[in-house]
Amino acid sequence: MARTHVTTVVNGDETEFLTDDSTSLLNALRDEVGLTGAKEGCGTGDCGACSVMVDDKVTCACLVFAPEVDGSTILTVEGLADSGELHPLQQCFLEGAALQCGICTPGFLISAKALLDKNPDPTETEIRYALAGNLCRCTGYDKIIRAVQEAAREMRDQ
Amino acid sequence: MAQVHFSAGLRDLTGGLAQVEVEATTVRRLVVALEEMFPGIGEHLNEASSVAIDGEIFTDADYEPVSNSSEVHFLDIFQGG
Amino acid sequence: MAITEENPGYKWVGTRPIRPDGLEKVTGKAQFGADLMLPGMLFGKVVRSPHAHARIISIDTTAAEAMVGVKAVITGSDFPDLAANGAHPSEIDVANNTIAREKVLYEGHVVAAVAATTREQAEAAAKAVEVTYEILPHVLTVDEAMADDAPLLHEGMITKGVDPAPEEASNVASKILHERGDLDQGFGEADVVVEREFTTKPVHQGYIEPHAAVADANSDGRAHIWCSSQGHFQMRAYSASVLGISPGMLKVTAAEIGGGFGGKTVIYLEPLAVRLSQRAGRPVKLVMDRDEVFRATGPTSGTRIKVKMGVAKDGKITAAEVWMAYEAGAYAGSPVGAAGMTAIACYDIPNFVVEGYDVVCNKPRVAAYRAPGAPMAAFAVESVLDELARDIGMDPIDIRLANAAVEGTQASYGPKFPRIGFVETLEAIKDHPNYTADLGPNQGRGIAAGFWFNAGMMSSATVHINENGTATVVTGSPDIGGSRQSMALMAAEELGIPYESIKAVVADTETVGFNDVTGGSRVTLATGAAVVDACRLIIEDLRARAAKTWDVELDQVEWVDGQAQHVEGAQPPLSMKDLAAKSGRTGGPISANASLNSRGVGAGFSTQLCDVEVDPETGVTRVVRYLTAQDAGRAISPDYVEGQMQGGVVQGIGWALSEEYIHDSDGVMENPGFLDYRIPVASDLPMIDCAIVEVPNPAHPYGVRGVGEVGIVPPMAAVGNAINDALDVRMTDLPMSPVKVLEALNEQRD
Amino acid sequence: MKYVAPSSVEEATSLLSSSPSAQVFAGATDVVPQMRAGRPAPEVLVDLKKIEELVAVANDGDKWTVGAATPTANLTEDPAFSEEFPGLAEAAGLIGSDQIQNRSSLGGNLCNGSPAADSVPAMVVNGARAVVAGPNGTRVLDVAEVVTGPGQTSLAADEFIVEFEIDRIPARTGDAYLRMIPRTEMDIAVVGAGARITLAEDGSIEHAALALAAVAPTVVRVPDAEAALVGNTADDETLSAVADAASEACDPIDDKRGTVAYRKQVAGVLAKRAVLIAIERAQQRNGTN
Repeated sequence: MARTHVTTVVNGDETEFLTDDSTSLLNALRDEVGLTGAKEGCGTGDCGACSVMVDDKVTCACLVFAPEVDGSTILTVEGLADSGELHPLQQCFLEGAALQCGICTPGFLISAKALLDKNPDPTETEIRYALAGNLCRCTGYDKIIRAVQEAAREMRDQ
Repeated sequence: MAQVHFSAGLRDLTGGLAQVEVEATTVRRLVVALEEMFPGIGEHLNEASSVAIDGEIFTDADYEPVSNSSEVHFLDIFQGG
Repeated sequence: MAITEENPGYKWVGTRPIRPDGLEKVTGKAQFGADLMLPGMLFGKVVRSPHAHARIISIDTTAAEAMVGVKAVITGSDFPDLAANGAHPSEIDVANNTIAREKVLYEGHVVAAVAATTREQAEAAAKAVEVTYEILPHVLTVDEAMADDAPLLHEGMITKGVDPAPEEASNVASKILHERGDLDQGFGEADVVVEREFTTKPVHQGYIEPHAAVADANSDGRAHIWCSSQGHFQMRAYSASVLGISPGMLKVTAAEIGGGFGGKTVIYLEPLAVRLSQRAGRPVKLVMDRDEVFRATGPTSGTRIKVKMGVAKDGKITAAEVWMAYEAGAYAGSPVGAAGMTAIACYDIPNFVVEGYDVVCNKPRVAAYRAPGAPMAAFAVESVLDELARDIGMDPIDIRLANAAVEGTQASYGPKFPRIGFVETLEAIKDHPNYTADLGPNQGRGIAAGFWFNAGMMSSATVHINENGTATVVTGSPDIGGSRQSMALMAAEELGIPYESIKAVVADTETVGFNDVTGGSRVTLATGAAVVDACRLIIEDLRARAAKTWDVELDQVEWVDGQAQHVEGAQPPLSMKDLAAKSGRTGGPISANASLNSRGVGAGFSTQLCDVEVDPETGVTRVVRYLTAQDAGRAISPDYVEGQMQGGVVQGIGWALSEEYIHDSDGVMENPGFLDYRIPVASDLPMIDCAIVEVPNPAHPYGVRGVGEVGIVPPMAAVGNAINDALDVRMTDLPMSPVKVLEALNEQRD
Repeated sequence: MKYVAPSSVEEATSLLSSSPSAQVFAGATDVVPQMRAGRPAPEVLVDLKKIEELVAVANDGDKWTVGAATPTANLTEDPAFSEEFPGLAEAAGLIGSDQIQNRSSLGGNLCNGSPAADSVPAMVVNGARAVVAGPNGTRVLDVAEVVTGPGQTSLAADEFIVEFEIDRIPARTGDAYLRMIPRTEMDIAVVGAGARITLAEDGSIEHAALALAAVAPTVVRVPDAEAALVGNTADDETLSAVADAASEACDPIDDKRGTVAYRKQVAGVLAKRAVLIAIERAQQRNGTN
């Protein structure tokens, strides 16, 4: 079957790729675009490791069919730092030891960014619920929540 | 003489003895001596046991020194996560 | 929080800098198992049994082989018959678990694998492999497996550890026994005796990264494997064994690993990927789906455990009797041995019998999971101890203090304990404000303790001094939770150069000496000791070079603060940078290797305090406050020590409240996904308060004990004891789900 | 499988009519997991999100219309809608994580046909209607009439829901939805209860609606509980009758998520609690919109 041509903006760059219609955005990003920062932890929207922003909305790339994003703007973890300068969330995750194995980290960073875009001063409870779609098995979430709190503080102070 | 203790599971091989005294300078020599006393035990100790010498647990401890005052326990091998 | 000894002036050990591999992991650059793409790479897919127990009558691969894009199809017959080669039974089990031969023993057992140009083609081809089965009756639990007329998984399995050996085969692989004193006398001395029976379900390690392996085989028989595992040397050994080749034919590169918790110390995909690559003549990637991870990889055992314990009025435990049966899954090897050794190891008990059984059943073969075997036993023992404390009106910390193992106590598993920090963890809980914090309505507080051996085993490290005086620390221990940082911190401390000047890397199997798996809480201890040894060799070398430079005797040179100093100050110091810059003139590159079989393992203890709130109308339990105190020996990297403590606790909370394998009556797993296999999410939890206790391990250069595992031992009992404190119901079956809690409350109301 | 994204309702209906194995989707939050679990992929997958009216929330003064493919996040983040129908907004907001919320929709939640769909009891108690498009134009039916059994709907293969209509909420009326899940998020309801209460001027209950999820093959209304409430206040006796009626209305199964006994008992508990929240909200909404 002929493959579908998709034109998108990924992390600020116009990006085109060919895909099967049944391919997920996640696999298209990983296999066709070569961005492997988003991970597949479940393939069913239950773990959040594949979280990306599509037109400024956080979503699980595993639940999006690749052709859906034609004309969309996509942000992955690879696009979070600005010309090599880390996003405050990235910096706070590093400084706060908010990762152990690191497989869930890209998804958490994107989800946390989506939260802080909407709500610059979230409570601990709001952070916990906003990140409930991202599973982490290593940290018990404690240091992740603290890192997001710290990043929110820094971003508000800027 | 080193004091050698057997767990309950090993006592099938020692005729029910829980403890023996053995003259040996290394774990390997100790096992050789035990094999002479309890034929068949050597293979089990080599394959399925780690050893504690004075409270310190070793795996693959063949040449670990044993002294006359040592207390030696053979333990079942276990796996970590 | 240093309890017994202050930090003796360390500059780097005990600090919290940014981890060496952090940047790659927050920017998406880190390469995990599934991230590698090679030119010409094929995608593989595994064919799995839909049946819990069946004989394979035939496998027809012709339709699959004929499909577009399909380059290779393999089955069990593509692998050597290890039994015929006289291999050790445990190796044969590994091979048969990797790909089934005569029989499938659980739903998800591999029967074949395919490789094709695209994922979709591979998936279609896997569906086209036709397997004919003769379905056999199955057993799913220890009760079913131990029943008199139970169908057998392995026809020739004779129970080990029973004298005389049974004549009949059974599903019981082995029996373990520990005993001391006189049980009748002990119970006779008791003022209160409590007897309870507990059950637990298999639970999965739940790492977020599914297993993944890429193999690239050459026509000369050599192959390169990239995989995420807890030990690439182990993967090399297992793969070589299953493939029937020499380990030297395989090079294994450790990808970053997305969690393991013991579940990635075993092998699943690697030999399949190699064989597919050999058949296809192209690189092959195999990645599991999440449901394959649940159906076919390492849960830990479901169990049935009976505990009877007696105490005198003064709180002294007079006797303990423990009977336990652990599911091994399809092949012998449940962690019942460790369970038997750890069950009552926290306490000095004069009279006890601990008896355990390793039982095979038609579920995936269990794999190590954080302190394997210990948590279920602790759930049972610590629950009973809680009840005993209530019955005699004693504080739950005080009853544990009254019986606590200390230095010199004859451990229940045999030897005398060296210096240990159990009492200090109990005191740390007692001294913490959480211990006396107010509780609201329907809230309760629970305490529990746990023990784990920790491990040493074999490690190698190489340290290179670069030409500008910076250092590269090379080990072969995959970094799951920040071990590169602890390696770099110890190297910085030893060499006296800044942490930032040190790069810690994990090398492949051909670039560094052998390392055992990253498991058993051993890496900071054992690989750390190898790093320390290598650094000390470097310093000896540097002192010799300085002596040569100054034309003085070696004993005139000491190494202080990262530089060679003349003991009498007769020469201006030579810094690491100075010596590195001139290394060509003083003997060539500066480098050292150290390899060891670790000594001085220090046992770990954890005591935990949990506050819950239970909804009495729905049975829903929420953890509202949590404190964990754990003896780290020395926290080289406190951030990641806390991370291990917190992570272990939360896995335990999941085990306590919501995680379980659910099988239907056909032996098919009903919840092979994160929707219904419920690991805790962020909104389920409070912050996890940590009290790091430091009772240095006298046998380690920095006092390290190992921190990865013991944290998961107490939580189930801590949660259960808290539920009991809240509503006076004793939960004995994990998970303590809303359904079960409400049932218990209904019974109480009736 | 071919992906198509029509830009009009007509285009979508003709696509559905042209291929017997065509399937519509909005967020795919159920479609993808079902395909991964082995359900055969349709030949044509019709993405409804590019049709303007399917992704819109509007209020014409008499009623709200919510496009069937509108991401539930749009609904929960609409302050006027959430203020008027806090129960329905909360129910919609319970469908999965924030990632899911940006994809999940009322249309998908309903047409997936799960007995445990969170938004359905909340739509039912609010009298929501589905506007269904087909080859012969549109028809309107009550949301309660759409699902006929687990995974099954009364829609023809070439029909799909365009939008939902919900009449503006009357004065002194409040809605609520509660569900029981083992965790706090990311679970399927073991029991769900939606309630809507209208109070008379004297504070007694004038009108009541109660619907339960995950306790029967489809979402069920509880007429006995509604009858017990009307004309009364939420005293202990009435609430106890509500709980009993709710438990009685259940026809659940034992499954991996819960037992018959548990579902019956907790349905009563949640029904009672949902009614109390709805009453409290009704009391706060004295005036008209």
